Amino acid sequence: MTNTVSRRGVLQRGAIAGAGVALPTIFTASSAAAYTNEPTGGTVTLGFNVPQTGAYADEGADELRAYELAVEHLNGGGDGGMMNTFSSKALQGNGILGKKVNFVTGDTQTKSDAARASAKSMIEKDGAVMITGGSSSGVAIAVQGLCQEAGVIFMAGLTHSNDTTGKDKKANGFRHFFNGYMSAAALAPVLKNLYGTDRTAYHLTADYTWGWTQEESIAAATEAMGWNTVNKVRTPLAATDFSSYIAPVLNSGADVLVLNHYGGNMVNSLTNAVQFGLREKVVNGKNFEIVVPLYSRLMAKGAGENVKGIHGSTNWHWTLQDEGSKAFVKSFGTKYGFPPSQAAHTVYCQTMLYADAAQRAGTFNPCGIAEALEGYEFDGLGNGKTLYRADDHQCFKDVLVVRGKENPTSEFDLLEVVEVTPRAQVEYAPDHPMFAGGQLGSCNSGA
Amino acid sequence: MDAILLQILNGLDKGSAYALIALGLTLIFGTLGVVNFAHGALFMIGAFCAVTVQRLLNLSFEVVDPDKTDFLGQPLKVKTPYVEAWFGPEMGGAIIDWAVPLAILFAIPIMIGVGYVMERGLIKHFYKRPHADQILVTFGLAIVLQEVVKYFYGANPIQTPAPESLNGIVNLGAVIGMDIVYPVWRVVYFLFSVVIIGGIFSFLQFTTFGMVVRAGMADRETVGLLGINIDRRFTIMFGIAAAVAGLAGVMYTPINSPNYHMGMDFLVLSFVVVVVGGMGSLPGAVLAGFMLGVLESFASMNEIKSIIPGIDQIIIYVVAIIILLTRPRGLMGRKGVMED
Amino acid sequence: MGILEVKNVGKRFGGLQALGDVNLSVKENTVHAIIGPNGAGKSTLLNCLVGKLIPDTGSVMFDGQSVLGRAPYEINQMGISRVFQTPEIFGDLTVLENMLIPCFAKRDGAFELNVLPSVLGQKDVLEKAEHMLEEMNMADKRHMHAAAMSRGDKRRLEIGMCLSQEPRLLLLDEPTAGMARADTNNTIDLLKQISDERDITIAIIEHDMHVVFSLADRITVLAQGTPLVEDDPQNIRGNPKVREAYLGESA
Amino acid sequence: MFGLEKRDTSMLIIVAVLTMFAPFILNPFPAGSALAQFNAGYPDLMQRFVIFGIFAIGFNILFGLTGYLSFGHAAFLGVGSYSAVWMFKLLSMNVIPAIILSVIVAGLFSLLIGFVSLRRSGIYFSILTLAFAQMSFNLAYSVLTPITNGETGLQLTLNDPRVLGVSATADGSIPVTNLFGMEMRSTFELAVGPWAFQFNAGYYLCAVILLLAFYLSIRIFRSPFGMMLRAVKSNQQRMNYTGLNTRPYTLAAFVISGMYAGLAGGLMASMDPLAGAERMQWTASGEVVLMTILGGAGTLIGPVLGAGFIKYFENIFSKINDGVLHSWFSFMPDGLENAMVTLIHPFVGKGWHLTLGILFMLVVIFLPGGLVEGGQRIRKWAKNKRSGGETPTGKTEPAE
Repeated sequence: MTNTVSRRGVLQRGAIAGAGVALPTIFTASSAAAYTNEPTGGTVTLGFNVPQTGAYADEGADELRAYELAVEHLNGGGDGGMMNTFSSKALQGNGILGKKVNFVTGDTQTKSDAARASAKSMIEKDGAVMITGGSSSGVAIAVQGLCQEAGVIFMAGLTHSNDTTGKDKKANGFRHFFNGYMSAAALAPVLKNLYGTDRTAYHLTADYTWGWTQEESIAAATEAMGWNTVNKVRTPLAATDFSSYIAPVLNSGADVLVLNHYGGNMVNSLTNAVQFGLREKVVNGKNFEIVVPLYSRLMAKGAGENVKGIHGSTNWHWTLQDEGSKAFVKSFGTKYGFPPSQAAHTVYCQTMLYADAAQRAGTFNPCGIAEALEGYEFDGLGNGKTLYRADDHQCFKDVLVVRGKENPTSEFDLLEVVEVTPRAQVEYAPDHPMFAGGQLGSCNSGA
Repeated sequence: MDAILLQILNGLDKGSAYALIALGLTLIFGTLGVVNFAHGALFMIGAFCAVTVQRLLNLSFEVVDPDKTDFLGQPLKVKTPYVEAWFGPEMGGAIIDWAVPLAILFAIPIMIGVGYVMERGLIKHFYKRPHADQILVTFGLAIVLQEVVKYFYGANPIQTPAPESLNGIVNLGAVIGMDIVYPVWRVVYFLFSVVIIGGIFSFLQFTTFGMVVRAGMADRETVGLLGINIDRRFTIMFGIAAAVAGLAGVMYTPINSPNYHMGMDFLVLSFVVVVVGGMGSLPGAVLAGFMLGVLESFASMNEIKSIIPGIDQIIIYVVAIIILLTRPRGLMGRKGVMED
Repeated sequence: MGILEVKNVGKRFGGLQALGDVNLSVKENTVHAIIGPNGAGKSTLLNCLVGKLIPDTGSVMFDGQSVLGRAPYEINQMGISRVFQTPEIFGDLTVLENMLIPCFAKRDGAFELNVLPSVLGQKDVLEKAEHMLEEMNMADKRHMHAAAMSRGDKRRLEIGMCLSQEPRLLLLDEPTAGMARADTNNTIDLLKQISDERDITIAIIEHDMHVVFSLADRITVLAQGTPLVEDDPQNIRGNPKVREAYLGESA
Repeated sequence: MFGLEKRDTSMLIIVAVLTMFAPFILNPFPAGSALAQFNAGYPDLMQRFVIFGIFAIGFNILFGLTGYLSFGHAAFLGVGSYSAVWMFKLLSMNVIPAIILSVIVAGLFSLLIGFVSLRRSGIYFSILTLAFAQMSFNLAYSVLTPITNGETGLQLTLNDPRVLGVSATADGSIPVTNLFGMEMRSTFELAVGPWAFQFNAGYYLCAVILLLAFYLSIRIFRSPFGMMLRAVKSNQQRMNYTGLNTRPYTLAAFVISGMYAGLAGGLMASMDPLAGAERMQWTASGEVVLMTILGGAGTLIGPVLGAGFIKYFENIFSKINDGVLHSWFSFMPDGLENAMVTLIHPFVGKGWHLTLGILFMLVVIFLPGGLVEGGQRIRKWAKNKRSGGETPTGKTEPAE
């Protein structure tokens, strides 16, 4: 008996143990591997755990496309994408550490339980050394915890809650995506310029942890610049018709509505808000405004016309004109025929960053990789100079403030970048109260 | 005061959707004795009829415009819908604008057809099977239907706006000297559901067909003994129930962008509505639909939420429990229907 | 003093006075028939006796104890068993299991959390059930699904189930309704045999005069919710009031 | 043996053999082969098979015997999970107290809900249980976050005040769940040629508990109590007029099955100390209903088969992506290979729901008694074949 879930990958084993061995060879994992799922053959397996069913299935599908593209680039296929613009030149296009990159996929169903089950099967059955993906914070935190226990690296996908690198941060987990605090810090100055300092905000918030952290962040940032928050209303996750939450806004005296919603919730609440004529309303002598702090192009598409002129923030957008973004859009667009979403971008970056860290560390050992990522500063992945902070494994980079475009030229051209808020403005101390309460702990390699 | 009136309106509007779905569900319960877990999927298919009509009207031919470029830097292909090319941009644009109302015409035959095929092809064989089997097979069917829709339309919500002229707001309170602005389309939706509900009731009340069906709901065997082919009428009733759910879906699309799992979202609620209304009672289903809609709206008012936090999350279930414990067969249920 | 004493029982349903002022006394170890035209209130009266309905007025005493306000299962445990118009048996269970259930109810009472022991280990109950099946001439059908039996057999089984509880009062609600003549005669014979061989009181509601006059020691005639007359069968036959109210119209 | 009839004993032995040798049985394909994708013999999935098996066995005691269709049983599983995780956080990482507490809490919770819901029958009962469970889910997801940790799910942290045990291990990790020192995650691996079999401590704990749960369910089925429950399903009226009070019988069945659900929830948390609110959602309640009906309601082994069937599809089919498909058909000419991939693509990976939906329909249409009936038909067919195609005996055996 050993103390770990460590074992060797099934796929890798195939390469070395092809010929029948006459006698059973009994061994324990710890004697065979230095860390969980140490790749011993010519390949290394990554686990892409994304929502394939449920409301976020399209976002998950886009993430999968980006993963496949990243694997292709890592293995030397395609045009290399952002590998060419990446500031680190460690990757050679011959896999990672000379091993060909394989991948397995799974369905998180956007449920913590299912996501953990899927990640576990990747670790236990397929021998994945790294798990990545996801489209919600609940799933990210749940899977991050699992990876910590199992001794593999977790490269978070789309997760925006402060908690992922706040109170629920883990030594084995890394987040490239930005968070609620950063959204607020980036949005506040823009909102101040646009709408002034004498505003009264009304928050509608999805009633679960991500919504709460974003609400807290936005309220704090806007109040700091003089806004008044008249009400913060929690809406049930299962709500589809938000009319009864929008109606009280009409006579609340508020002149700004902040929608702390994502996905289907955001599409519906924004649609309902526009239906009720909030856009045309004048309150306190000012035009009524709606803010959607976390934007995504896929959601904007669902809300259609209603997003026009509405401000929010996003991690990345395909219209960016830096070399990295252009290279990524080109290689994604050529392969799939449409531009990538921010979810696709973040997971592509995460895969590249992981591969690069392994290459630089010279090992797949999670502790080696974590060391290589901690405090690592890089450029050329579409967000400008970016830092993977050692204290909480959060990436710090510029944040985009975007607006729904008035005259879109295509079905993908829905948002326009209003401002690129510089990294310095969205940084915060690791012990900031909104992120306090957790510990990274120490890295676990499963050995 | 106007805040309360506004919430009543919201409640009636939500209630319209509940009532329309529950009405069809009750018709199927009452006439065929079948627990139809695929009824939510019929609502969803209706909504996607609207999406389909919108897509069909937007079918375009492409002309390459060398002056503009797309996101990859290649010449942009400019799309012009055929409808606009045929009828001119003005007329064509108007037709596209009216996609959702037009979809009603499209949805009625489709939904009746879907209902007919479902009943003859599948449900028919489950009349005498236990309710558990009916649940399993209709649930399986619901999954299949929504996965098929997902395969063709994706999982993301798809925006299907109301016609421009019905997209604004209207001040309903002007008559009584109050300021109650309300979205036009929601008023349309409410009126539409009233018409449909009224239509179904008068159909059942005043036509011989309806009388036979009502008699069949009360006592199937006796009606069968009279030599009336009740099964065929029930098949038609199934088609009508499907059409009602489908139309509810078509008209709902401008309120909330449809997605493939919207049927499942409504399924549980509409079951609660039907049962609270009382099994086998059409007026009960309608009454419960509107009642739960209004109560749900009230529960989401800040004044109420500040007294009982989270009440809006559970109000429907609390009300369902209270009603079922005080009135054993829901609001207007008949004895012995689905009680064993 | 009879084993069953019904005093001044009245029951209204909305505007309908189903039972007016019913007084009835059933003597121990007799067969007492309650007859009357349709709508006379026979079934309402029966339901008041077994706890399905609670009368608005009056009292129902069984062996000196009031049954009012008690649930049907409690009244059954007091010693009143009921046979229904259409046989109520456990259709999904085997004949033997049907017989076992009342035997368990007799032994263990209204509820017993008998989770671990096997049914087959309960020798006393098994023996009793088997014995009862033999008595009912159904031993050969013991592994049959009860629902698959003929109506006559179902009726027999139901009566057997009731008897296995050793009730002191057996209530029968038109036990031969809808039966063929041969089955009816068999049932009459069975009931006669039961009444002769056992220490049991039988109250029977019946439409069929042939059955009533073959069995009853005493007859109460009910009309419009009130007892018209209570007497011996031969006197009932000759009673002009009864003739007018009941027999007259059917004769 | 064990106070069981011969038939039941042999079934128990079969189940015991199957569970004990599951690491072999579920791993029939050599690693690296194209079909290795279908191997299910890894700890997490094997644990899920038996845990959901326990859940379904318990549900079947209520639904299969009494016919009362609860649409809220997931709530008890969820409550069990939460109790277990709290036990890990506050008391000790040993799974025994956690499992005991989860069974007790689920039992009390089901007593409360059962007491209220069983005042009604039929669909009214179903909707009452559904309403209670949905309330629990909605509240757990939002308002009750301090107890349940909402969306993320309740999990262990490095500063849990564990009374018996440490908050964090020496190397700064969260301690792992164990049974008197034997870690639930410890896995012993046996490599035989190209095969790799995994023997996981947690799985074997679950398997032993499954056997106990299964044994107890046989005893319940064969007991007077079980017979009474079947009588409730058959004819409540006759029950009442036979001097039997149906309420305590149904309530006892409800509580027993609630405790089974709590046991499953506690085990789930013991294998993986996280309790997510989705465990209580109506879809989770619906899942156990489907498992039971699919396997064969009212039969002993059916629910376990149904649970395995659904979990297999969820975990195996959802992982088949186009890359895997291409590797299967790579021996074909390119055009044919692509055609095959295109053909199968909608049914696997993100389309696994579709396959499951179709199979639900096929099973219920062609095998009204569920998977168990399928097994019986095969057995009958094999028997006929062996006996040289003689006419089958007319006697139908009760489905077991």
